[in-house]
Amino acid sequence: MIRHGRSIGVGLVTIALATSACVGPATTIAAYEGKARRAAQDALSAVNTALLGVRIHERGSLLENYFETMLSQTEDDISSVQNSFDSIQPPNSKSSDKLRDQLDNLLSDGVSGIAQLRISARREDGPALVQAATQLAPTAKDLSQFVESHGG
Amino acid sequence: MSKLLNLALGVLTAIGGFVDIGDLVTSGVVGSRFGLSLAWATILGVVGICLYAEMSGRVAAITGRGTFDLVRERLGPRAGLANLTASFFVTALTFAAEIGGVALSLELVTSVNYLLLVPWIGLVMWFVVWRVKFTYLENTFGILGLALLAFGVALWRLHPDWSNLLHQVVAPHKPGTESLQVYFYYAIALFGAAMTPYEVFFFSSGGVEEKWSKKDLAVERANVFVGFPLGGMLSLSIAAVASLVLLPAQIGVSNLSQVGLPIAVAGGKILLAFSLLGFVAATFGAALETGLSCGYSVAQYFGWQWGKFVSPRKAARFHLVVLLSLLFAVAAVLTTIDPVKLTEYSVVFSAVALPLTYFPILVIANDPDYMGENVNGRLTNALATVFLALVIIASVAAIPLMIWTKAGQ
Amino acid sequence: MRLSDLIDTPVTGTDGTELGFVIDVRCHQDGPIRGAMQTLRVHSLIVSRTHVGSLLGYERRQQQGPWLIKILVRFLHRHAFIVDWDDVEREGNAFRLRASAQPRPLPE
Amino acid sequence: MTTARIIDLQLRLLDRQVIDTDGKFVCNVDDLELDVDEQGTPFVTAILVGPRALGPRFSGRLGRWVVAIATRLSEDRSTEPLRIDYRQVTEIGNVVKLARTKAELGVTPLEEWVDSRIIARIPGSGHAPE
Repeated sequence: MIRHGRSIGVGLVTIALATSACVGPATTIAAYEGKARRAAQDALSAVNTALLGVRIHERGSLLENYFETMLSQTEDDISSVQNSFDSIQPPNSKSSDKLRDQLDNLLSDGVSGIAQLRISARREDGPALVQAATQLAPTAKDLSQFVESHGG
Repeated sequence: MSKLLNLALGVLTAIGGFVDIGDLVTSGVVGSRFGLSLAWATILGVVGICLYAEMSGRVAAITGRGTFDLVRERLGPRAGLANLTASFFVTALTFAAEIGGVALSLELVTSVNYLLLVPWIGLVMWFVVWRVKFTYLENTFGILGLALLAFGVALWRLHPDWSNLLHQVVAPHKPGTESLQVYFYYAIALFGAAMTPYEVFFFSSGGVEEKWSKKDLAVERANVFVGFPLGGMLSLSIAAVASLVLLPAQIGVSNLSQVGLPIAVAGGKILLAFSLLGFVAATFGAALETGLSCGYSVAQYFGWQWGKFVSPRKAARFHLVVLLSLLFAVAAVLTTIDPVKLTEYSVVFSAVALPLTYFPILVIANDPDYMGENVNGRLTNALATVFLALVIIASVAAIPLMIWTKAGQ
Repeated sequence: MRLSDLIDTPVTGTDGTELGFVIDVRCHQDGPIRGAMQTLRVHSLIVSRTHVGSLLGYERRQQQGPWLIKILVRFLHRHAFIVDWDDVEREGNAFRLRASAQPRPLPE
Repeated sequence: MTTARIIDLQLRLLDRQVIDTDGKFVCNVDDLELDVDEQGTPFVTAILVGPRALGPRFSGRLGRWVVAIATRLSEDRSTEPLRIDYRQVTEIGNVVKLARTKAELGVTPLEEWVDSRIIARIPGSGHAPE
């Protein structure tokens, strides 16, 4: 076992990095729905992070730089969730297409909502921040419902 | 008096030095998705690192030789080289993750994009490795890393239902929404985060650097058996605060800023600022440790002069390897790979590489020719054999699980 | 010659049957003084059928060590034996045991 | 029974750390050179050092490749490795101690090359960290 240590190690490492990084095409409707639920969950996590951040920030418990960085890091997260979900080839079924449009709208609302928060935070414009947060809240509810209704 | 101070310093450094980006991220991710139902993996990892570090520290004190020097001797140059290649890859990967961790932490402090900070961090790191004396380096970052006690304070201020927390730990219950394979993937990640090989390379090489001998065994054991468990408790508190604040808010940790949110919730700006000092110091200290460990492992395999107790010119090849590893690590982070994912890969691959160095050290710690009467006791051997099995199982299961769960999706 | 030339040399019995190969060379420090110490003269060869675990030393002595590893390595090296240098003769690229050879099992 | 010390070369000497008279690390025992005395008994005459000693112990391509590169890079262009005569050895234990300093031994050309060409050029490399 020790004698072949090197060749086994190198082979395994390349396989692992290759498969776990890319997002394969969805095969069945159920698999696609699973990926949609997964994407909705990650997006919900990002939106909740932003909303929680605003609440703590309004209470004066969050450092400015920390709050701004958190919003931009979370914005990156939700954007990459949307990009990787959109890149999945949906199976050709009406229900999958409906599912895709429904989720895509929610993801876009989430991305633009968090972006709006990040802009207001950088401008340190309190009222705009609160207003953007209240607009974002329904997206969180819809995403949460989407996750529930798709086996979350 | 100085012996007591030395002891206290050692313990504090072990606590501060225990938590690194791997613990911060993995404990945060796991706490926010699994609550404390995976605490057993961290506890196992802590017991494992105590056992492993104590053995390799004792071997360093008695034989005056570093881990990889002995690994080559016990496995032969061929198997030793395969071992070195795998361990060096994991240590360099962890080095990159730690530098990413420093950058992310400084971004939280300055809100300057982390990628812009990375080259400067590399420069400062090179200066510290090059100019700062080993003991100052270890003590400063170890002590500053204690600022992560903010997680403990935050946990206290959240007034949790302690019996519920304890129940989650003692009677682990996998959340329904998570699959079994993801559950065990993160168990291995936590185990790898707690029982990181580089910590042992650094700990034992440090023992040789500081010329430990038999009389230092007491201090060495105190460092390990008090410092590491307290460090492990810190990891658990990171997971606990995440489970109390993030889990109910349906937030799964995907970036470093989320890991610090519970501290702001519990303790406001001051506690958050204090914890950020800990974030930067712990990751910077860990980056130094992994950087030096890259040099230690290669130099010890070939028998070159290594270590910081001599001038860089006296250990030219060692310092060259550290410099090249630093350039690799900085370049790896600048490829804009998500530092959190990079960290998860580093802890899982740490688990894969663990048996490669754990096994030879276990054998040497039992060799009377080397250790005289300081060989392992019967209890240590029994425990060490159990952990040998555990470490091998984790190592074998790590990569298949990583592929199956697409790294924990 | 180099030590690595001796290691791995096949060892056959008096009748030519394969017994294994040299996994280590035992020396006694009883040669003439050369510099600060007496030289290391080859006294016997340690022969086994596998290299795996041969560097751990379990098959040499009653070594205390994790019981499980000791058992495993002992099993791997159950055919290991030690034979004096004078009891072997070079034959091509192998060592053949002389008729007078008394190989001793390991661990002694 | 002779009271002479018994050393199994592979288990107790090969691949051990070699340190010089100042305690600085010189190299590992990459291989051992043996000669044959009048009675035909081999005895250790030197420690062999460097890639040209270590290379042949790797089977196959890697070994030949290591030796080939090391030979081309070496001053004397020979495939014979550097050696430290047994006379220099003062102690064989957890480590092998020598009577000479690293500079006098001259068995670490790569160290000198890296030192003079790269490390020495970087400021502050001359003295130990304070």
